[in-house]
Amino acid sequence: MVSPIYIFIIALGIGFLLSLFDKAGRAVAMTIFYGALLAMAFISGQWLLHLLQGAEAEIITTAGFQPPFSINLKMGLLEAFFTFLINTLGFLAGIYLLPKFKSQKIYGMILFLMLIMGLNGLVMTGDMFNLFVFLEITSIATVSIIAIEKNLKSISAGFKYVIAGGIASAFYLIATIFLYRFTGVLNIAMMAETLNVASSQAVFLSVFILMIAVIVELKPFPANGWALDAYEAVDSGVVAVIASGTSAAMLFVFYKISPLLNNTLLLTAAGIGLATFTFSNLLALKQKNAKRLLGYSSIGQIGLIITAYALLVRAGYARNSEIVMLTTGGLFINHFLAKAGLFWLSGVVEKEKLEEWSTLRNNPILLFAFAVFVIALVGLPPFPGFFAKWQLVMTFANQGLFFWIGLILLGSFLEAIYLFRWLGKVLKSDLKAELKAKISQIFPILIYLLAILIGGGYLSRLINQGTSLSILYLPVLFIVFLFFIDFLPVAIKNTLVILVGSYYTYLIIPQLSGYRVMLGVIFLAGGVLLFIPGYFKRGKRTGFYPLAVMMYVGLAGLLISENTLQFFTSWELMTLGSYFLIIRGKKSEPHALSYMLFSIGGAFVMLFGFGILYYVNGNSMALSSLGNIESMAGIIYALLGIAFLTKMASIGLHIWLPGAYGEAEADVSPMLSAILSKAGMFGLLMLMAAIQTANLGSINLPYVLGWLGAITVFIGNLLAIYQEDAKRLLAYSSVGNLGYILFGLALMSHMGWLTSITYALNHFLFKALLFLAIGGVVYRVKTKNMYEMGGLIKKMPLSFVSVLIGIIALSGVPPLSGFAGKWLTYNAVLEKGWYLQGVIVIIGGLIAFLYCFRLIYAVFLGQLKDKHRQVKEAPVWFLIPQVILIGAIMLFSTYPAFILGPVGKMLNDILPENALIWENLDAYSIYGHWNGFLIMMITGGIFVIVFLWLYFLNRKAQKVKQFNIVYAAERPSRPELTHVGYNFFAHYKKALGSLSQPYVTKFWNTMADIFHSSAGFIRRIYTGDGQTYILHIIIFIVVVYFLTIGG
Amino acid sequence: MVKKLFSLIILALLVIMLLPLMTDFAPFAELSRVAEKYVQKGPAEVGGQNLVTSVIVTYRGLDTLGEIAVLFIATAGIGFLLGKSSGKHKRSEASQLVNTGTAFLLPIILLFGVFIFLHGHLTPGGGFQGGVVIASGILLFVLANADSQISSNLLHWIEDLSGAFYVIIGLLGLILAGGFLDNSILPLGQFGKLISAGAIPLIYTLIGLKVGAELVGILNNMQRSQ
Amino acid sequence: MLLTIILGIILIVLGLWGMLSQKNIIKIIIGFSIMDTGIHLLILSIGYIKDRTAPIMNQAVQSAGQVIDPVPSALVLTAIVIGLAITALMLTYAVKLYEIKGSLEISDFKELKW
Amino acid sequence: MTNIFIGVLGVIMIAAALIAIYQKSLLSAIVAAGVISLLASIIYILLAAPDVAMTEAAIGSGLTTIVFLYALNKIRKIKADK
Repeated sequence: MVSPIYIFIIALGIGFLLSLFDKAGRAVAMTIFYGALLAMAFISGQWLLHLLQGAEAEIITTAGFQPPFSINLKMGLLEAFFTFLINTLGFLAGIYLLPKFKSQKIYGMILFLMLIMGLNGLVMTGDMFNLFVFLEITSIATVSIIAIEKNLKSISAGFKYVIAGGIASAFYLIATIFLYRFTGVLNIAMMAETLNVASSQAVFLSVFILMIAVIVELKPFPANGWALDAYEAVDSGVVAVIASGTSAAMLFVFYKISPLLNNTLLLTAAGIGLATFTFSNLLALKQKNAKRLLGYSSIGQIGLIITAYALLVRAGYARNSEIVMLTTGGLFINHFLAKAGLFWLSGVVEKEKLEEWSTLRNNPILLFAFAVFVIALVGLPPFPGFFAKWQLVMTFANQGLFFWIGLILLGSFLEAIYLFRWLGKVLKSDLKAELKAKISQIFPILIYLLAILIGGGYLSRLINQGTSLSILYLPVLFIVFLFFIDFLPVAIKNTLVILVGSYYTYLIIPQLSGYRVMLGVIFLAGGVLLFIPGYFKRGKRTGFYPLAVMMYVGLAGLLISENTLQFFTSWELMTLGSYFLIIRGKKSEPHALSYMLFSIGGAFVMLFGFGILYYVNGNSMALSSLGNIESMAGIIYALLGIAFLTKMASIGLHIWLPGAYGEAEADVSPMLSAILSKAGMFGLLMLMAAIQTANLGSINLPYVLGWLGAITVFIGNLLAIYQEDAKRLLAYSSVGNLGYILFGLALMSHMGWLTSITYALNHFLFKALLFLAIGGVVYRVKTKNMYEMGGLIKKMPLSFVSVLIGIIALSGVPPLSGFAGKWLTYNAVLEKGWYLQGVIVIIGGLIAFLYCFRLIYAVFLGQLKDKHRQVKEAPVWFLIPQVILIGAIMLFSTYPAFILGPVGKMLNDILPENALIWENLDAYSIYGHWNGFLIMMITGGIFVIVFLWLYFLNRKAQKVKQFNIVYAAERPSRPELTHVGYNFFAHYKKALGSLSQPYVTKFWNTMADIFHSSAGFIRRIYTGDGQTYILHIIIFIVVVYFLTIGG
Repeated sequence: MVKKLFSLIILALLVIMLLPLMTDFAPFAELSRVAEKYVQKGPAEVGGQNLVTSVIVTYRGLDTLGEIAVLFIATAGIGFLLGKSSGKHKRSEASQLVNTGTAFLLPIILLFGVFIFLHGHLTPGGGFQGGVVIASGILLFVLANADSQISSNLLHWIEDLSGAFYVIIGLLGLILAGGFLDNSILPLGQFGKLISAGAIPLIYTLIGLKVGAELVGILNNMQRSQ
Repeated sequence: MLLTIILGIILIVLGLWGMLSQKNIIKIIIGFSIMDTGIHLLILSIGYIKDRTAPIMNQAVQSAGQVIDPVPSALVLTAIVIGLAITALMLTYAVKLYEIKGSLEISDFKELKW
Repeated sequence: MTNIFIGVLGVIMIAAALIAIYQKSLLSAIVAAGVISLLASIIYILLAAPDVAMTEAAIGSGLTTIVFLYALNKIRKIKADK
């Protein structure tokens, strides 16, 4: 083993001599320089391996004396890990900066080497004053190397940085000497042994000053203006080292001094961290400069890590216990890799504004890296931050720290807002520019990309002993595989996905039981079916398949989850996949964002709920424990319920849906509407089956859900009738339909659930059918506005038939399956006695006729537009699934018992009062009976008679030519005015207009405004004046002190 | 004005905060645990009369190495910040008086510097103080000799090599004696004599050279840039 | 010695006051260096023990009861040199800022904010 | 006796500090700051730390002042060039 001291010997020795080597040629100096960095990384890596195998930590004494008499260095597992991270970062950042080092003075390399050495020292030294020396080495080297860019911004940021660092280290020094007075040693570990923080006010104050000095170095809110300026202005290669490397070392310093802190001080640190996390993310909302945004995010992440660490230690977990390492370590490594990667990318992009990063689209690999880093920062699977955040919330919940969880989730949500807004802009912005990426820049980014992917997988295995995530491993591997073969043409990938999907369906469905079977069929068999239209696409359809499969993997994962972690991971995978599907639409960027925000908000609420569940149920992650909650059931119910309702787009949480469904690609909309929305339903089923009586205070929650469902039916359908956009019409219709499902579930009766599940299947069938048919039409006529269509029945007869059958099924008219749903609903309502809600639902159902009707006549009947004369029938790949769906609808309509019978049996375990009795094909309830077969036969017979009658009559009818009708005077200025279907229900709008006002949208917009304007207001404290920043630091120190001793 | 008043209030609060450090505090009455050992064993273990030197060079040698590094970084940083040396700095020709004075004074100043750092283990003073003296001597020399290219080259060599030798001596401690920067690689010698205390005089010489060269480097870099 | 501790803290606060009240960058750096001096004084005061001499073990001084603590002295030595390095670097920044913008007013450098 | 001496030095140091802060002329301010260090080094001798006193006098007082003056000189040169 090479002694760790050689890290310093190499760095110093070569650092001192580098300018002499430079005289022999820059190439010589550079070779030696990179050799030194590599050697440092090698030494720490070697120790990391050695210590991982269980070796003892190495204490390196200097000058041949034992501590506390001489300065000692330590190389334990954590030290090895941190120095390894720092030294590899040093090497990679060195490569990133290679072009600059080559052209600039030799000083650049010297300073860089010293900086990395200083960071190593911060990690390894065990002596308080020696720590100060390394602090200064790091600080001076950082400040000096900032001058690698000699523009005004960079230099003024550097000056603010050096002043702030100077004040922090001054306070550090004051604390150090007093602690030496109190303990008689400078060795940190021994100091901690002998020091009694509570023994006197002076001791407490000294420890406080020490802590606050270290925290100031970690850039707490609001004493961090200097750091933000540096993040914004300093060269990307350098700032990556500051954001990741320096933060890593300083966090480790905090870890090292933490044994000195008592519970009061730990709480103070946690509070500072949380305030930093929340406010940084809030202020970042207003940020338009990419690097400053990353700065805010960095500072926030560090704050979160401090909070997590301080609270866990305060709660009694050992400083190096597994839980602490998993949570803070996971958060840290996530931040470390992602932030360095993003800062490096900022140097490749060389653009300040967020949307200008869209140049990354010129390079798919870098774009992928960008997306991965951003998603990792938000804390989505499968990245380390996700697992760490999960573990953190569970552990906090275990300690009853719900207030902290709430604020952490709020901060995380704010972070998600700006990060996903950025991601969306990058994916969709129209700006075009060249992207020149040097290989020296790409290489480090790729390494970190790889590291963060591996890190996530590694952490996922650590975090769940006994509750393995293995159910997701193979599917996720398949997703990865799909990323690798993404260069293949659509036909191959589509076939592969359909084959593998079918096989997976075949494997999974038999494992399911109860209502899960039903949803399994919808999710998986339905999913495979809806891949068929994919064949109509040409080319590669880059990125579609891995992400679509990710959504389905998530959906399947929900069904087979046994514990909350599996469920939550699946939920997030599904969300992530669907987000990328939605954002593929041409104009879908804002809608995808709003979808993602509602989803993430919902997911965080769910996480909170699972946290409480974990707390209530004695640290059980089993989903089955939902069923035996002793206390707080109401809160868990409400939280999980809200989470599921976001996916079901209940009124109030629906504003993302119309845009998301409406703007998605032709074959994506049916996936979203017919399949994805059922995820929320599945969640509700699971929740309601487990907690059948849920009260929040005196409020009966299912009763609330019932009202919510009824109103959703009504408003959703009402809004649908005013739409001119065919796909949005279907989208609003989906809102209403999902309201039905919610209403049925909320009834909490066998009949209600039967209705709901039947309706879910039905909705899957007809909504998939309608979206496919309309999607095919839109694909051909290139517009979604119905007033630009018309008379397409002759051009697209098959699509017409599909839409016709779809709307009959939707509107609940006999003979098709929708009628069964209606009939069951009425029975269930009567049984429950929710008459008022029932009336609203029925009126809502009547409204559905209005828009259904429009789909037929505005699109297919009337005058054919001139420009549509050459339109062909929809592509065959759209028609095939339509035929299958029609077949299924017919079958279900004729023999409802095939489905309803088994579903009723499934429900018997949950809601035993089986209210529907089957006799052959007759269904009996206490209110009457119904025979699907008979209805089908009778209606079919009537239909045939009418059809034949019309057919014979029609032979005598005179065909009217289109231009037979002459306009009286002039041509209308706007084409839509010539269309009879335009604004067709204007008169209803007059009557019911107040109901269709976008109150909900206004509400959410106001919320967003409040956040943004408060961010805009608060961030004015960062005046840019270096002196003000000094004042901030001192105010911060004083105020925190008086807060600490005061409370 | 409001800001100043506010700053004043905050500083007043800071003073109130720091009060316990003055009121609730008793100064050392006895040596601390660490100091006790240094005083008791130091002369025997390290061999230097001046315990401050023993502490600086040996017990806390890593600090001192770091300190050298700080100076080194500052020199490099200032050179880096102020950009390329333009070489257009024209020095006015030094007067006869300065030249003669330098010729006369320089050896004395350098000797004095060397004296200070060689006696670091015996009397107050050492590498840093000696280094400053040497630096002032070199500055005088530079002032007198406008042809500074040679001197700056020489300075570079001195600066880099003395630093490297310091690290090497430290390394020898690791290999030959108890640990990095152990001074007992050379015999401790007779207590109180010039050639004693192991490698301390050697280390202090190197420190003195390096510090001297670096201090001159800082001033040179500040002076010469464009 | 309490007196010097108080003096040290006064100098620290005065230095901070200089940094907060003066707009000129050079003045701010002067404030910093006054603060630094205060800290050095503070550190050294901690090591002082009444009526003892410097820790130089020559013929006159033989026992541990006669000398002051050498550790703070050693620390201050290091701190002084580091202080010089930082001050020099700050001044270089000041020079550079002046070179770029022709001003030494700290409030003139507000390009980065929010 | 020592205390009185230190007290007098302290008063002078505080006065020098105020001069350093409030003196309009930068040159005087720099010199005043140097005086503080110089007086501090005298106190260091009284605190039985001759090593530190030497260092403070040489580096804290002497060299720091020189660096300040160099910087000031440099700024003047830049001003003149403009």
